[in-house]
Amino acid sequence: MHAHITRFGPLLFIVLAAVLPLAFASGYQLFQLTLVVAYALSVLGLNLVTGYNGQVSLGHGAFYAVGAYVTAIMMDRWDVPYWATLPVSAVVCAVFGFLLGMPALRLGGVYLALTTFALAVAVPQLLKYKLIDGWTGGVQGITIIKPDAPYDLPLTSDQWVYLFSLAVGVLMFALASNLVHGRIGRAMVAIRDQPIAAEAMGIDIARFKTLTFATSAMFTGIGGSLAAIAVQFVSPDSFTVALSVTFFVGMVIGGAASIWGAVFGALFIEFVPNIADHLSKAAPGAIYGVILIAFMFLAPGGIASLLRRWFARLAVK
Amino acid sequence: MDAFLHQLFSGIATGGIYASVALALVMIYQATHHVNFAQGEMAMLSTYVALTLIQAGVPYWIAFVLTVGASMIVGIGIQWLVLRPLEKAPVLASVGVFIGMLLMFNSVAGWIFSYTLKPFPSPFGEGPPMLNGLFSRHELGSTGVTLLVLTAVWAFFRFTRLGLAMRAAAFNPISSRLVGVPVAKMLALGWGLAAGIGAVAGMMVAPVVFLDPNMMAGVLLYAFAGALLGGITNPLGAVVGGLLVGVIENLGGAYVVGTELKLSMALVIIVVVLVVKPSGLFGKTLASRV
Amino acid sequence: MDTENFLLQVKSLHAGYGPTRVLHGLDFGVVRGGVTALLGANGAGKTTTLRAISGMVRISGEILFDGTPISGLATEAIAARGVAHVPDGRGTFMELSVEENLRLGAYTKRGDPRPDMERMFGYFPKLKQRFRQQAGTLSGGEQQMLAIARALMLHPRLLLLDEPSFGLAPLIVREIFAIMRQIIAAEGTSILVVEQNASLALAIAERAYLLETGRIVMSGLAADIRKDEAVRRSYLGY
Amino acid sequence: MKRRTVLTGLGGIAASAMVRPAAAATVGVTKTEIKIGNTIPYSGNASSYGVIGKADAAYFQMINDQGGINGRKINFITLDDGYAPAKTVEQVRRLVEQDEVALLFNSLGTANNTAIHKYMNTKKVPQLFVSTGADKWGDPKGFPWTMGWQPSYRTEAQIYAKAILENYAGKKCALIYQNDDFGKDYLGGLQDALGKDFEKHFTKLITYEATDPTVDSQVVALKDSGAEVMVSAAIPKFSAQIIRKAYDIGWKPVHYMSNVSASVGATINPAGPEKAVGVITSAYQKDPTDPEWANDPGMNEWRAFMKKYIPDGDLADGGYSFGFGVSMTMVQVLKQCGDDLSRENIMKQAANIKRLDVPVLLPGVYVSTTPDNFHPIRQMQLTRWTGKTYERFGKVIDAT
Repeated sequence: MHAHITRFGPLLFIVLAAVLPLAFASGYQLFQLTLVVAYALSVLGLNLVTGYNGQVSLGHGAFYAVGAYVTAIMMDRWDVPYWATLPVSAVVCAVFGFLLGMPALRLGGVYLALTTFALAVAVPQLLKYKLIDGWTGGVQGITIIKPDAPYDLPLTSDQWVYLFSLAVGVLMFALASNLVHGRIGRAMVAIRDQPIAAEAMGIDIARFKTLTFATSAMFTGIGGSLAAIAVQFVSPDSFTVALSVTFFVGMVIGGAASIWGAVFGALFIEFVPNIADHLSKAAPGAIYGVILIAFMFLAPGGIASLLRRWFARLAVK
Repeated sequence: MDAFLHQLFSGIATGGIYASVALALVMIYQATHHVNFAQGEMAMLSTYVALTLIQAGVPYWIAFVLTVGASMIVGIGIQWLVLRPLEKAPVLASVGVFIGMLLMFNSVAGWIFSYTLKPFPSPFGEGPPMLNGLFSRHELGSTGVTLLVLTAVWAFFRFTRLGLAMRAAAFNPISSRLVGVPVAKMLALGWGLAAGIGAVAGMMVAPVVFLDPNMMAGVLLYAFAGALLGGITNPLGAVVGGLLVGVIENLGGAYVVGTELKLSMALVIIVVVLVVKPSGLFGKTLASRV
Repeated sequence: MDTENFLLQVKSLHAGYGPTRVLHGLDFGVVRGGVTALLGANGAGKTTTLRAISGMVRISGEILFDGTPISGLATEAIAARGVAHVPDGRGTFMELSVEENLRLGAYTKRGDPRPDMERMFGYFPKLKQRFRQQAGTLSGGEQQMLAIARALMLHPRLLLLDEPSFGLAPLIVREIFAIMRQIIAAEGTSILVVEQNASLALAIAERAYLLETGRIVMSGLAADIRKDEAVRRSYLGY
Repeated sequence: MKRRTVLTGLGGIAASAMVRPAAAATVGVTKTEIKIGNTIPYSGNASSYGVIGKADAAYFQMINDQGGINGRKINFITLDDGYAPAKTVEQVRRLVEQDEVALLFNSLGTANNTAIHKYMNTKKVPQLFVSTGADKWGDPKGFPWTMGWQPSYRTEAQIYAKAILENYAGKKCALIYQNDDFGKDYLGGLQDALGKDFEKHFTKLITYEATDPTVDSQVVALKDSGAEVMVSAAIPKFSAQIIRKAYDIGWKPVHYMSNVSASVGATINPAGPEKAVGVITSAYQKDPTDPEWANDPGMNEWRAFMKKYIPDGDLADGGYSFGFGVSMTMVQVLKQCGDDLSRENIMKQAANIKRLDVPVLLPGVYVSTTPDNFHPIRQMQLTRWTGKTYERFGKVIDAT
């Protein structure tokens, strides 16, 4: 029984995730769900490097911004179709991640965390920089056009963008799942937990860490691309340090070193602020903070680890 | 030349601000091995407390002492009530809590004290700038206070039994318990001291940047940068790092890359330094034989 | 087992980690002023026994230190009563200097630690040379010496030693055990030593207990146990 | 008085509305209610603007307490967007598609409104009186469903440029601006007004980031440039720093300061009233903290409102009086609509405001729009800080 759940669970989830919103969700809700997919990918990217590989990054908003801008610039300046921007975005972000990963290698723990945090703070001003504002639109940002469903499919633009994002999301999640459950994933975890033993086992730590950084950046960048397509707008001030912190919160809440955790984390960062806003106009930030702290008390290892424990208990019974 | 000196000294003055907050970060890092992202917001709240006291007619230095005392108690309280229960949880959970506190404190401060910018008095008085106009009285005074706090922190960690025990508790809690160090109390005390130092920093920063709930947002980042540059395990390093960041940023912004990129440039310099010397200019590299 | 002869008395001690039980009712004692050895294979529960005494794991049963119960006390409170514990892996404060490590050892004793440090340098002259050096840079043997010295700074009435020979070259082990003999003679400390290397431990111990999968399977005077045929074959290897 | 003329003038429109049956089916409007949506940052680093949303909500509450508009109560739904454009899009789509508001009112932030600009105009939902001073909100041809309220930053910068040409021609000028759309609009306005002479006048341009802790270094550099005239496009925190630092280093330029920072409470007092003497800004609102308006009937109306509806609100915060004024404009539009609350008519009325005097605006400054002019407030007056109060000088400048 349990084995069936683990095998068919994801498949069932995908089918439900595709069908239910198409049937019941309004355009606005589809938009929210599209953002959830984008956030989930971004959190997943962060999770690969921080959760699995133990390199704490507080600056993943930078990769998200790069992904979003690559898509926006290609669509706006060169009329490239939205879907064709994704592979480019993936490559650009991976390269960017690789380059950043090289110095990051030398920095351990808290030094890496704070350096990436500083990067996140610097992102808006880099995007505004005058030498590139011919591409980025400077402070004004870029407005792009939302894609319609192809082949005269009877879908609204929102439905199509959601399905498209979901498909990309599923693909990337499957990729990540294979990655972390295979040899590479074991190496990543080994580097996190037992760096010396990992080295002794012949793992090239430096190469692995940079590659993990690059892969991570690629995931987050694709998240940014999807978000740009859905939001139809990018601007430097869309990518403040708050965004990086949000992804970090998503990872911690969802569960570090968990593929599914990224989904829970994304749901949290998308919907909990709305709840906080609903509860208090006076200080929604305070409510959000309290909810966040409460979650850390109830599920210090994240929602994924909480659920895992519950399922384990159910299985024992 | 005159302009260069002005830029230099203005950088030192700003760097002094970073240094004072960096000290609080080093304090808490030494004591708990955490980087407290809510440190700036705690300092900001402390400063509001001080302002409330001063406006109620309490003389500055009494308000100063009361605020530092109250902040220490609150810091200890936070550690005891919020962080101690998470001691066995993954480190990331604590970071989540720090972020939660950051959001919470910021929002609460705006709610209670409003977002309007408020002037905060300087204990060093108004009056003509000193040193040929290079330093204002407050800049001079607050730099002095920062150096005083630095000396106190350094001496505390270096010479006192308690300071040693706090460092030990952070490095190796299990061994510390085995030699009789009450680790939980040390962590709480570390929080208390950091909150107290933060309060001092807040009261020194506020006359310069003015008091509002977001007062520390920008400062905290540069304080991080300073602590990184100097080495987050070393109080002296934090102060030198903070000053250096202030000077680099000012001179770089004025003469090299322009103001649009001065933060990015400071960042690049820090990364370069860290790549060459991974634990900062003054940080001890952990050399261990296995 | 009585308080007069035994500084530490352990009665039906159960302990474990989470749902895993490791110790299943141990009864033993540490003789006053002498060395008691706890022998056993890897995973027999030796380290857990020491941790139970120091209050580092949850236990049931009774632990009397000099006649008064210490079970349930916090680790630091047990240390403050005069129980020094050199844990597995030695518990060195790698980032701190040798001096600071020693000062920490004397944490529960107020007052000037310098005379005690001098006393330790008497036993371990090498530490004096390394006085200002970061402890992490010491060799394994030096770290073990530092760990023992740190524990002795407390003037402990009971010293718990977890595998002092672990990972050290035989020559250095011999040196350390020689110094330990001196210390026993000079300080009058009672010692509970856990060892895989049974022959070493039995050579300095007065009493010994043999632990197998969380139960004591044999106890007696060290001299008797050394002669036991089964022990000889399984643990002493000759 | 004026209100009556407006109302009589509206008779015809109201009559024409009655013959249109579609009016009853208008989205967001029932016999008893008009639904209005809004987004504003209540959380995040721009949450200081949250007070505007609070003031809007309180003003509509007051209107409802007075019986509403033509028998309809206003149902004001204001949502937090944390100043993040993506969140603004989400919240606005919720308001339009799920809550089905009749219109969006006073959404805040340039990037945030840019993100929904196209959406609102495609959906043909009014995006009225947005809280941002960018120029692009007054584009009736390109974006007929969007309208600003406050004078645009560009207009303000042009006023400074003219004043500089008139009074300080030939002097070296310097500009310090926040490195974002707000600051760049001032740069753009000055460039518009001075054309190719811009670089001749402005020999030093310098930026700061909103995340910078201080701008001391920038001020030192400005002084070093030898400029005798300075324009500053900064928010209050940095304006106060600029004023103080310039004073401290003994630099006394003619200082034109963005009216975003005009507040006595938020800028002048923190900087030190004596250090700010001579600072020139162009105002359109009455500053609640300026002693000149301590007994002003218009401001007293606002204070009475504050006392009753936002008793714990900070009276020094200009956000409250801004919200009061902009909400009053909204109510005027709805009154003009009569019973035809179709989105088309709401937009039509918004584009036909005939000189509405708002008590929190300076004498001579008023709200007016035409189908060709979507800049509701266009008048400003230069004003100079004397040490105790602002002193307006010169004529009210109409930038029409």
